[in-house]
Amino acid sequence: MSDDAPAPVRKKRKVVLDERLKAYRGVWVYIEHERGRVHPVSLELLGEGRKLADALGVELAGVVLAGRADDGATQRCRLAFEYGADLCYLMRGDVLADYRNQPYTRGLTELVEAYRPEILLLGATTLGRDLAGSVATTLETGLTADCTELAIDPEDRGLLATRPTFGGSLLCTIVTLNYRPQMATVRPRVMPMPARAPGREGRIVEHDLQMREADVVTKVLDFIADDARDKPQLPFADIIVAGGRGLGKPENFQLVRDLAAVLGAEVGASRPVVQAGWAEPDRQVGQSGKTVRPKLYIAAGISGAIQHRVGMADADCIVAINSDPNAPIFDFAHFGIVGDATAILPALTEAFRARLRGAARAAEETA
Amino acid sequence: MSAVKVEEKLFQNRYLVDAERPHIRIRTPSVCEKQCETQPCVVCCPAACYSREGRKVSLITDGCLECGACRIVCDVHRNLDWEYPRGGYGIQYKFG
Amino acid sequence: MHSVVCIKQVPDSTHIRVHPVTNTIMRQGVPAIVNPYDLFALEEALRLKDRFGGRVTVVTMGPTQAETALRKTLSFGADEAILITDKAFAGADTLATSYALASAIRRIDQAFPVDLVFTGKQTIDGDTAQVGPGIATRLSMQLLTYVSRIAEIDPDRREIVVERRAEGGVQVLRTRMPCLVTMLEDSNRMRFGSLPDVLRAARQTVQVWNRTDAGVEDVTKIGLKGSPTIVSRVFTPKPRAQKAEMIAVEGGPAEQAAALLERIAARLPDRARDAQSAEVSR
Amino acid sequence: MTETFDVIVVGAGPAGNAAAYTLAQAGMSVLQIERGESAGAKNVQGAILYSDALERLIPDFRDEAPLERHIIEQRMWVLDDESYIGTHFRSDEFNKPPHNRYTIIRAKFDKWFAKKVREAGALVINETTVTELLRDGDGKVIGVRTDRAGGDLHAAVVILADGVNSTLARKAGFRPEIEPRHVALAVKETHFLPRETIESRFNIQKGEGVVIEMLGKITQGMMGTGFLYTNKDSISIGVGCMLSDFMAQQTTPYELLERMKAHPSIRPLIQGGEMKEYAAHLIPEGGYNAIPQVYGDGWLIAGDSGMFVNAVHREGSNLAMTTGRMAAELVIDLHKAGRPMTAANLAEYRRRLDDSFVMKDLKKYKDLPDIFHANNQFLTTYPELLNRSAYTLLKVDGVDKLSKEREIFASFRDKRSLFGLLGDAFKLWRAFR
Repeated sequence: MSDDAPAPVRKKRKVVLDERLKAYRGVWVYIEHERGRVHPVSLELLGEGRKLADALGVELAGVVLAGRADDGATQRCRLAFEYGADLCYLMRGDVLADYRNQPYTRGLTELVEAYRPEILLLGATTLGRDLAGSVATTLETGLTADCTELAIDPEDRGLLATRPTFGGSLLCTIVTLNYRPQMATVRPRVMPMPARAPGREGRIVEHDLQMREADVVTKVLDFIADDARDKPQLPFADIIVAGGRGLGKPENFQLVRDLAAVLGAEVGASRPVVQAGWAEPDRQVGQSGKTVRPKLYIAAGISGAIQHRVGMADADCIVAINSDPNAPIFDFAHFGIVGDATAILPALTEAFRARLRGAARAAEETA
Repeated sequence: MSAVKVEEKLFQNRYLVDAERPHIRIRTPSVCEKQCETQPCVVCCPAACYSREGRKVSLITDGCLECGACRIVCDVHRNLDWEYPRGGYGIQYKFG
Repeated sequence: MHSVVCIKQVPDSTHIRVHPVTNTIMRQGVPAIVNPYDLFALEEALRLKDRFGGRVTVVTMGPTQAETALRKTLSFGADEAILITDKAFAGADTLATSYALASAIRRIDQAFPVDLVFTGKQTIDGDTAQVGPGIATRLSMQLLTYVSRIAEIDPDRREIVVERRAEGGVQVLRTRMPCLVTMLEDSNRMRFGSLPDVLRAARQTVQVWNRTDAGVEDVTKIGLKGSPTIVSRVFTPKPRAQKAEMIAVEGGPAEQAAALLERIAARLPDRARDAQSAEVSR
Repeated sequence: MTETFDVIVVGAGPAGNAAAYTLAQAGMSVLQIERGESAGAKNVQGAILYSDALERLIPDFRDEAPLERHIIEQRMWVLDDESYIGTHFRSDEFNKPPHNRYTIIRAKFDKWFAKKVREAGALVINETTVTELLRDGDGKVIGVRTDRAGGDLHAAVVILADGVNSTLARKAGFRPEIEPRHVALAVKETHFLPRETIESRFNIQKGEGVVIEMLGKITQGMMGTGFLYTNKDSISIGVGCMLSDFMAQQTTPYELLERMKAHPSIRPLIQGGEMKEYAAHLIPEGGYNAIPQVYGDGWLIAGDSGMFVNAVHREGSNLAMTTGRMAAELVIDLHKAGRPMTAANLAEYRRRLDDSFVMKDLKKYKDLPDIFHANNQFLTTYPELLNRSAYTLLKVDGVDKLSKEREIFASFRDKRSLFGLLGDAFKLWRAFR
């Protein structure tokens, strides 16, 4: 109950592996793609996997699952090489065109059983967590979810997987006992993006999944991309522009929407603004609203009261614009401007618009 | 208005907010603005639920401690509809 | 329609604080609550019962105090609550937990065939999101994670169509029941239970199952023995102490905006990264 | 749906729990309705538990109730801006069991008490707010309506233990709105500190506790008191003043508390603590004269809802338990005798109260609230004078003691006329007599 003990901590004991499990070698990274596009977390994981593989003196492999007609699959393997993989396991199958739990679990499990890696890493995305949980249970091995730090124990070659718990107020390091592979999912944007080595080569090991569509129970009827929906998706947004009472009057909230439109961002709001009816309740960020974790959070006219802070403090980059130099938001923002948000927002909108236009032009020229 | 950040205090508390169902309402806002000279709710509320902008009084009940002071001090105009929150909502004291 | 909802009693982690000076965790007065994500699962199950009739069984594995959480689910309208509790379950990680829960669900299914198993998307104490997939795998059920909406359900054809949150969009999936659904937050709003349900919750007995009652056959698969992972170290994160870098440049808003944009671009070279991964898709 | 019970008890504070417990013990069918997530979730108190009232209900409560520390030392401080003067009374007598007073944490204590009520056989529902009393054509209370859909609840008698705001009796017109001069508004914080720190800071051993009651400039001229209680691993600190006084000035309750915490004599006691909760509550301090009608056709009032608080002796929860128990006992007596729960029969409740210590004590101090009210020098001028005097007397500066005494007396006389001083003493003496 209220005073129960924290997670039991056992003294680190030496893990002695069965002979059978000693045969498990190599570090694998599952290369996640959704509709052909590689998720950045997979590239981050290749960077991290490289370090682990080097520490162990083993190879780093990418794992790509693809439909038979998927032309991009080999390209994905090549991208994995350029980000540090030595080889890629490319599994093709009729049933692997779209992500579905059943065939993907079957595919990845087969690969693991065939090639026996000691470590298997996946991104802690909706796909990665869905897949990892099923694969780990099928293999009956240990899985540490949502890691923020990975390391190798020099004593026993085991994976030390560190993850936040209790809403981030604690960290714990988890080890896998006499089971292999050691599986972990890793949060996106926690590990640094490794440098790309264009032209770096590796070998592709092809594998075929013998599974027919008739064996797959779940069918994909449709995929509705977020761009096509007008519902706010704050928890999943990469960029959020949020406004607070410092904007002065409801009309000025439009300045927040303008900047968001240019950036393709979601619009967020502080509690007082929502209470005052300037923004819809499902845009409220904070204690009684949404918790968000975007790459960029621009807070305009938000003081940063603790209620708001708990909802957005984990953003990768927080920009605060506030006329009060003592506003608490400056204590935890990354960049701050003391000034009138109603003047700075339009200027920022213009600056971003010009820059994005420039970038688009540059892209056209190279194409 | 004051250097004391009551919000930081309230943040320590546990609330189950009944979203979009405030349990206290100002009956006629113009009475606060035009007829109530002292606006004692603004000073007396221990959770700073009442705030003043100019002469206008606005009420946000999220941080309410359900003490009842605002209702009792509104003794001249009786301008509050004051109820307890629905069962299980509102402040939930951890220590009390 | 018989739905089984798996819940967990968790400490309300929003009230766990780290002492700013000693950097130790403070747990005093942290209430034990029903994992908030599980309430979305429970509400969805209750809605199906409202529509199609049937029953909702809630099950949890935990200490005896977890009865409070179960009783609360009864007050929302669940028909039956089962607490699986046994010393042998202690120290379970997600793999061992899913084994115990899957065994219990098989038992429940013997009495009343189960159409759907619901869980929340994850718990707020562990945040693993693994027990749901684990149960589905052990029961050989189709797994539908991060479901934001049950779009259609056909009890006769035993089919269900859901919207599932995926990266960058929503997958619309059709599958066969029985299956396991993990509900996404904000997919519904928990009802305010009726007076008869609240009275019933106060009177009803919560069933308490030990490992035999729960049909656990292989004791090596539960508790500490059945857990491949152990926690080897717990520590508090280093608090972030830095303050914002203030952008103060000569000139007006335009100059400030320009300076800010440079800082953002330097910190977030994401545009480049996105371009790389996008390139592969072409 | 309508369910019928012998008795419905509204509220799970000390009054409601004592009533429901007594009724259930006697085998009556009792429904207790609490609006908090659990009993105690809406309740705030200092908190000191006096053993006697609880002991009468649950003689062996000490073995299982969540008690923090038994009190071995009582301090009374009179503060001015820089200093305090006061008395400390500490005795090893207080260490001899059974202990007489304990600090408690209400959320924990009430939860335990509610468990006892359930074990005694009452049906207890939480998270349900009673919105109104149901009455028949003659105005007799026949049950309650809640904020939950699906039916009403009926009972032969309803015991209103719904707390200081007395919402149900007010709405039913059984009593008028509470006057600001009849309630104090108290705010309180709970600060957590390691057990050992508390014990060394207050010079106490394991299980022992200290209480500090404070008067003086901390309330900035408002009638009120401050308090600091030691719990096991936390300190409760708070201040309360008459609501009418709060209305007449511009300091908010949290500013008042903040200033009190910053007082040089208080700050070191809570230093390094981690504040984990901020609470506010009204305390009925109108005394005897403010007690409303406490019974009627089909209803009784117990606890704060009936304004049963002895402000002078800082007793509330034990009066709540006592009135709750007495209300229940009368209901049991009438039930056994087969007599209906009419106003005429329930009038016996008031008679029994009048004969008990509850009313006798309240009556004794019935004029005190008004005296303090009309004479705020007790809270401002005198504390300052007392402290100044102590300072003058204790300072070693080459002035002889007789001159110092003269200086002290003169300063008292300057601030308030000699006549005023005598008058004050007389008034206070009369009130405490």
